[in-house]
Amino acid sequence: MSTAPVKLQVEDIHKRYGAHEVLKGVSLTARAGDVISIIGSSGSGKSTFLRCINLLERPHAGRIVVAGEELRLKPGPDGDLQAADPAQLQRLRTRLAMVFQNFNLWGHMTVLQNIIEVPVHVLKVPREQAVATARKYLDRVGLKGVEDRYPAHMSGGQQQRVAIARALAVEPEVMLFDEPTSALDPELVIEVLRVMQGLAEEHRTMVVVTHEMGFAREVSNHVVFLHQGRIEEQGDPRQVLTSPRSERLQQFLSGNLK
Amino acid sequence: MSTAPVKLQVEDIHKRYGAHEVLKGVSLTARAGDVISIIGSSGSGKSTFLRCINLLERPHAGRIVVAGEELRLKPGPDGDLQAADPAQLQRLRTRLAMVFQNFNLWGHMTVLQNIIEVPVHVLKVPREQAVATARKYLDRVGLKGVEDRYPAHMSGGQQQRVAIARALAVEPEVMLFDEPTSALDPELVIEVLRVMQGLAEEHRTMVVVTHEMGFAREVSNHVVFLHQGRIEEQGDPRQVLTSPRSERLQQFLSGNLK
Amino acid sequence: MLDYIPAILEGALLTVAVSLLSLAVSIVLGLLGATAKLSGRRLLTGVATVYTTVVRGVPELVLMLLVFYGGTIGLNALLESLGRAEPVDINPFVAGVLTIGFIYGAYMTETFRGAILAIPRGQMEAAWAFGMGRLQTFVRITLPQMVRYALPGFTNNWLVLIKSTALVSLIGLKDMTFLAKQASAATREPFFFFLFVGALFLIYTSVSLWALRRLNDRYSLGVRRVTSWQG
Amino acid sequence: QGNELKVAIDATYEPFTYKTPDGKPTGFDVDIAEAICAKLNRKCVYVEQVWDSMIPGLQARKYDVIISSMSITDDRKKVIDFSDKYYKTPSGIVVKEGTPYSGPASLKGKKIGVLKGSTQEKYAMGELKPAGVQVIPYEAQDQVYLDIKSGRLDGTVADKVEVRGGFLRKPEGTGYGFVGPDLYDVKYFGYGVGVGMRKGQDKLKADINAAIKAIRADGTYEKIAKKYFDFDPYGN
Amino acid sequence: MNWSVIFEPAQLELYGQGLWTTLKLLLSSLAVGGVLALFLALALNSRHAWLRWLVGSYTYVIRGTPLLIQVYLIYYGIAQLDWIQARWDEIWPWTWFKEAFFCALLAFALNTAGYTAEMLAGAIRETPHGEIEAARAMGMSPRQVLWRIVMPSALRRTLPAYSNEVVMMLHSTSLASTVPAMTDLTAAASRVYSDFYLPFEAYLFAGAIYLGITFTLVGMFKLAERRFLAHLAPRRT
Ligand SMILES: Nc1ncnc2c1ncn2[C@@H]1O[C@H](COP(=O)(O)OP(=O)(O)OP(=O)(O)O)[C@@H](O)[C@H]1O
Ligand SMILES: Nc1ncnc2c1ncn2[C@@H]1O[C@H](COP(=O)(O)OP(=O)(O)OP(=O)(O)O)[C@@H](O)[C@H]1O
Ligand SMILES: [Mg+2]
Ligand SMILES: [Mg+2]
Repeated sequence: MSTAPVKLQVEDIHKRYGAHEVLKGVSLTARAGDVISIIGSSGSGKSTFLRCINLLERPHAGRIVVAGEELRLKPGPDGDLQAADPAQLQRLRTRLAMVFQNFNLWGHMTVLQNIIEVPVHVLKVPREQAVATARKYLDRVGLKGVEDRYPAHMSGGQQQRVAIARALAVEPEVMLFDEPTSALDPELVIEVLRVMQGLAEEHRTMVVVTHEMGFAREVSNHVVFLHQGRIEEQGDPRQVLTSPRSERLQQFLSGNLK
Repeated sequence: MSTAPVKLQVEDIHKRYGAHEVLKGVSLTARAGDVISIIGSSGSGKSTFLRCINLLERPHAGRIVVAGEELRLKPGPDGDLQAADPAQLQRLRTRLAMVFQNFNLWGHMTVLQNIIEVPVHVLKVPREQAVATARKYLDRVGLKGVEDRYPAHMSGGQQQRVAIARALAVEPEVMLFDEPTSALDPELVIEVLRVMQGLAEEHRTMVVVTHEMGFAREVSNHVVFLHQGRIEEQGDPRQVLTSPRSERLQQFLSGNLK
Repeated sequence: MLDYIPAILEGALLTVAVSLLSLAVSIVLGLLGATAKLSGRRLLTGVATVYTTVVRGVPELVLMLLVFYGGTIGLNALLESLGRAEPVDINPFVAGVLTIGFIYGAYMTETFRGAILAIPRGQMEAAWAFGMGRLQTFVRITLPQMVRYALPGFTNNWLVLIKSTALVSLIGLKDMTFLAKQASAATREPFFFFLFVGALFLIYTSVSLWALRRLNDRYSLGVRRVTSWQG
Repeated sequence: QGNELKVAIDATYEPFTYKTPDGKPTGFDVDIAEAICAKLNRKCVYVEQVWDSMIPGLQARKYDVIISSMSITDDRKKVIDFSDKYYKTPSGIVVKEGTPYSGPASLKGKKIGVLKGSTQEKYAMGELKPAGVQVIPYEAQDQVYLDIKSGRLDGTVADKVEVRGGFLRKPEGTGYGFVGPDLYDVKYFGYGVGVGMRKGQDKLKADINAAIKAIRADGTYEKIAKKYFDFDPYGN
Repeated sequence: MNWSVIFEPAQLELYGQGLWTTLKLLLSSLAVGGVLALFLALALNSRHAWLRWLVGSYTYVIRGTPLLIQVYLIYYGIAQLDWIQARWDEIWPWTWFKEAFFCALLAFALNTAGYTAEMLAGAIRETPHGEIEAARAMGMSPRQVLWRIVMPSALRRTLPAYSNEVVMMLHSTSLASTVPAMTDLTAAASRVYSDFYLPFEAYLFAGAIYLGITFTLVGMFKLAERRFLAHLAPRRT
C-alpha cells in the first residue's frame, strides 16, 4: 500500500443487534486516493459497517479517525457508543459524504437546491460560490440543464448522479458508497459506474460497498471481503478476486462473477 | 382443419380508437377442441381483438357467433356496435370465459368464493353443486387447501391457476386467454403453461393471446399472426413458426424465438 | 341542576336518531352522486358537480336555514298557487334529517367516487366478462371492495356529520345541544351543561370510531398486510 | 282545519315563557294561550322555536300562531298579522344602581346587551347607539344576564316585568336597577303584545280577538295575571 | 323575491362588515391555530410517550366535540369561573377573555390547531426515512434536519388536506354569530332577514358570498400546490 496520508482509519468495529453480533471487529484504513471495495454476501454486515463509520449506526466498540481527527465516543444508554460531542460528529460527517443505494435525494428540493443545501446551510459557504461549485460537479457527473428539475422527475441513473454531485459538493475527505447501483436498471448501472470510475481516476478517496465485481476488480485498488461480520480476506483486487485463498470467497465469487 | 362443430365464429371485426384503426377486419373460427394462438408484436391489436369477442370493447363492424347463436348487435351512439339485448350478451359471455393477464381475481373474496361466484349468482347453480365443481377444478389446476385463502396472499402463478379454475367452473364453450403468463416471474410461467397444456389435451376449445412461442408451437393446432390490425399469416403452428412466409413474421420470430 | 339531565339524555337519543338517519340519506345520495359523476353522461355529471360544489362551498348553517325556511316557504307558495290551501307541514325532524343528509351526500359523493376509482378496473371487467350485469357487478364486486377504500373518508364525514347535528336546534329540534342551552338559561350554569354535552358527544364519536375500526378489519380481510421488522 | 292549534314559543323568557325542569312549557304567555285555546275549543300544541326565526317559521307553516310575548310593531305588521294586544308592559333600562341618568347620553361608553330581533333592540339601536352607547345583540335574554353577571355588560334594555323576574330578583341582580322613565314609544315598542299569525287568516284573527275579550271579561285573565304579577299587565 | 332590499347601501354595508369580520376571524384563527399546530404536531411525534399521549388526548377531544360547544364553553363557560372573573378586569392576559372576538378566536384557533396538528403529524411521520438519513449523514444537526428537511417536506405534503381544513374553517366561522357582538357574514344575513323577514334572499346572498370565498381559497391553494408540490406532480414527458 502507498504512503499517502491516511484519510480514514477505522479500528476494530463491533456491532450487535440484540444478541445477534453483526460486526465482530472490522478495521479499515483508507489513504488519499484509495478506492476500497467492500464485498460480501447479503447479510454479511457491509452496510452496517459503512454506516458505523459515520455513526448512522452506533457501534459497540471501535475507533474512528477522519483525516487525523479522532471521533470522540462515549458509552450510550444501550451499551453502544455515541458521539461525545454532537458538533464534532456533525463536522466529521461533512468530511465523509455518503451516497446511498436509494439516492435519498430530498424530494421537495430541486437538483440545485439539493446540492447547495449542505454547503450553504451547514458549511456556510456563500450562496453564489455554492451554486458555482454545484454547477461544476453537475457537469462533472455529466448532467446538464437539470438544475431546476425535481428528483421524482428524473431516471434512477440521473438521480444517483445528482446524489454523487451532492456528495462531491461538500469536498469530502472520503466518499462512502453503499451499493450505489443496485437499485438501478441494468442500462442505468453503466452510467453511474462510469462516473465513479472517473472519480477514481481523479484520485478521490472512496469506500464502496458493491456487488459489481467488475468495478471491484477494475477500479478499486483494494478489496475487502466481509463474511459473517469478519474480514475473511483482503488485498489487491486482481489477486484476491482471481485467485481467492479462502473457500468462502471462492464460493461467493463463483455465484457472483460475471 | 377438422370437421368438429364450430364453437366460435368471429367475422371481419373492425375497431378504431378515435382516428386510429386498430383492427382492420379480423376473422377467426374455432371448432371444438381447437387451441388457437394469437401472436404479434406489441400494439398489433391482439388484446383488442380478444376483448371485442366478448364485447369488453365495442367493435365498429363484425359478426360474433357463439356455439351457433349470433350475438345481436346494434349501432351505438359513438358509431360502434353494442349488444341489442344486454341479457343475451350476458348469457353469451358466460359461454366465453376469459382469463386475464393480471388474473383479476376478486380481491374481497376467497379462492372458493371467486370460483363459485358466477355459477351461483349468474348461472343459478345450487351452491353445493357449485362448491363441488369448484373443488374439482381447483384439483384440476393442481391447487389444494387454498380454498379459504385470499388472492392477495398467493403467488402470481397460483392466482392465475385460480383464475383458470374460475373460468373452467362455468363450463364455457370457449376459453379466452389474454397473455396469461406475461405478468408472472419466469419460474411461475411454467406451472401455468403446464395447466394450459393439460386443458388442450382434454380437447377444450381455447383462444390464447401469447408471447410464448413454445406454447404456440407445441400446444396449439392453429396460430394466427396479427400485424397492424390485420392477419398477416396463419396456419399450422409448426409450419408457420418454423418456415414463415411473410417477412414481417420472420422479423417478429427472430426477435422472439427462444 | 340535575333535574335537567334526563331531558338532555332524551335529546341525546334525538341526536343519535337524526345523525343515523341523515347518514342513511347521505349514503344513498352519495352513491347516486358518485355513479352520476362516473356515468360519463354530461348532464348527470354536470348536475352532480353543481351539487357537490355548491354544497361544499357554503356553510352548513347557512344551507340549513336556506333549505329549511326557504324550502318550506317556497313549497307552500307553490302549493298555494296550485290551488291547495292546506299547508304541508314539514316536520322539523324530517326536514333536519333531509337537510343534513343532503349536505353530507355531497361529501359522500366525493368519498365514494374516489373509492370506486381506486378499485382496479380489471375487477369490474372480469365480472362483465363472466356475464354479470351492471347492477350485479356493482352490488357484488364494486360495493364490497369500495368499502375499504371509502372507509377513511367515510369515517371523517361521519364524525363531522355527528357534530353538525348540533345545528338542528336552529330549526326547532330539541337535540342535546339545544336542551343544554335551555338548561343553562334556566340555571345560569353554562359550564356544567356544555361540558356534559361535550362529554356525550365524545362518547358518541368514540363508539363510532370503535365500530368503524371493526368494520375496517372486516373489509380488509383480503388485503395483504405489510409485515416487516421495521414496522 | 284540525282541532289542534300549534303555538310557537321561545321558552327563554321568564316569567312569560319558560320551562319547568321536566321540560313543560309554562309562564304567562302559555297560560294565556291555554285560555285562548279553551275558548276556541281547540288544543294547544307547543312548538319551540328560537326567537330569531319565529316569523319565518310561521310563514313556513310550522305552526299556526305565535304566543310568545311578541310585540305588535309596524315592521312586523308588514309581514304577519296580529290579534289585539293581550298585554302591554313597559320596557326599561337596567344598569348598576346609582348610575346617574339624564337621557341616553349619560350612558355613553357603556355596554348594553339586548335580545336580537326584539323591540328593545330596535330602541337601543335607534336611541342609545347614536348617543355613544355600545349596543350588543344576544341570541337569548338569559345570555344577556349571564354576561352582566360575568361583567362583560353594564346593563340591558328589556321588558320591565321580564327583568324583574328573570334578573333583578335573582342573586346576580342585586345592585342593579332601572334608570330613566318607562319606555313606551310606539315607534319602537309598538302597540303591546299580541298573538301573531299569517296574513289572510281573518277568521282565526276574529276568533282569537273574541277569545281575548272573553277571558278579560270572565275573570280568567285576572286569575292568570295574579299568578305571576302583583299588577295588571294589560296596560292602558 | 325581493332583492332590491338586499342591494340597498345599508344592507350592503352590513354584509360588507360581516365579510370583514368573517375574514378577520378566519385568517387570525388560522394563523394562531397554525403556529400552535406546528408545535402540537412535533409533540405528537415526540420521543416522550407522555407528551404524545397528552397532545393526542387534546386532539381527540377537540375533534370529538362540536365546535359550537367549544365556543359556548369558552365564551359563557369560562366567563363564569370566579377565578377568571377575579382577574379579567386588570390582570393581563385574562383581560382578553372579556372580549367576544378574543373568545371566538381562541375557540376557533384551538379547534383548527387540533385538526391541523394531526394532519401535520401524519405528514411528518411519512417523511421518507432515507431523506432524513441523508441529511444526518451530510452533517446536519437534528434541529437542521427538522427545520430544513422534515418540516418543509411535511408542510408541503399537508397542503391538499390543509386546503380542506381551511374551507371547513370558513364554514365554521358562521358559528361566530353565537358569540354576541360578532357580526360575521351569517350574523349579517340573519340581521337582514329579521329586519325585513326575507330569509331566502338574505341567506342566499350570504351563501353566494361564502361560495365566492370558497372558490377563491381553493384557487389560491391550487396555485400554491402547483408551486410547492411541483416535485410530486406527474412526470412531464
Ligand atoms: N436495524 C436492524 N435491526 C436488526 N438487525 C439488523 C438491522 N440492520 C441490519 N440487521 C441485520 O444485520 C445483518 C447485516 O446487515 P447488513 O445490512 O449490514 O448486510 P449487508 O451486507 O449490507 O447485506 P446486503 O447486501 O443485503 O445489503 C443482517 O443479518 C441484518 O438482518
Ligand atoms: N382504450 C384505448 N384507447 C386508445 N387506444 C387504445 C386503447 N386500447 C388500445 N389502444 C391502442 O390500440 C392498439 C392495439 O392495442 P392492443 O392492446 O390490442 O395491442 P396488443 O397486441 O395486445 O399489445 P400487447 O402485446 O402490448 O398487449 C395499440 O396501438 C394501443 O395503443
Ligand atoms: Mg446492504
Ligand atoms: Mg395485449
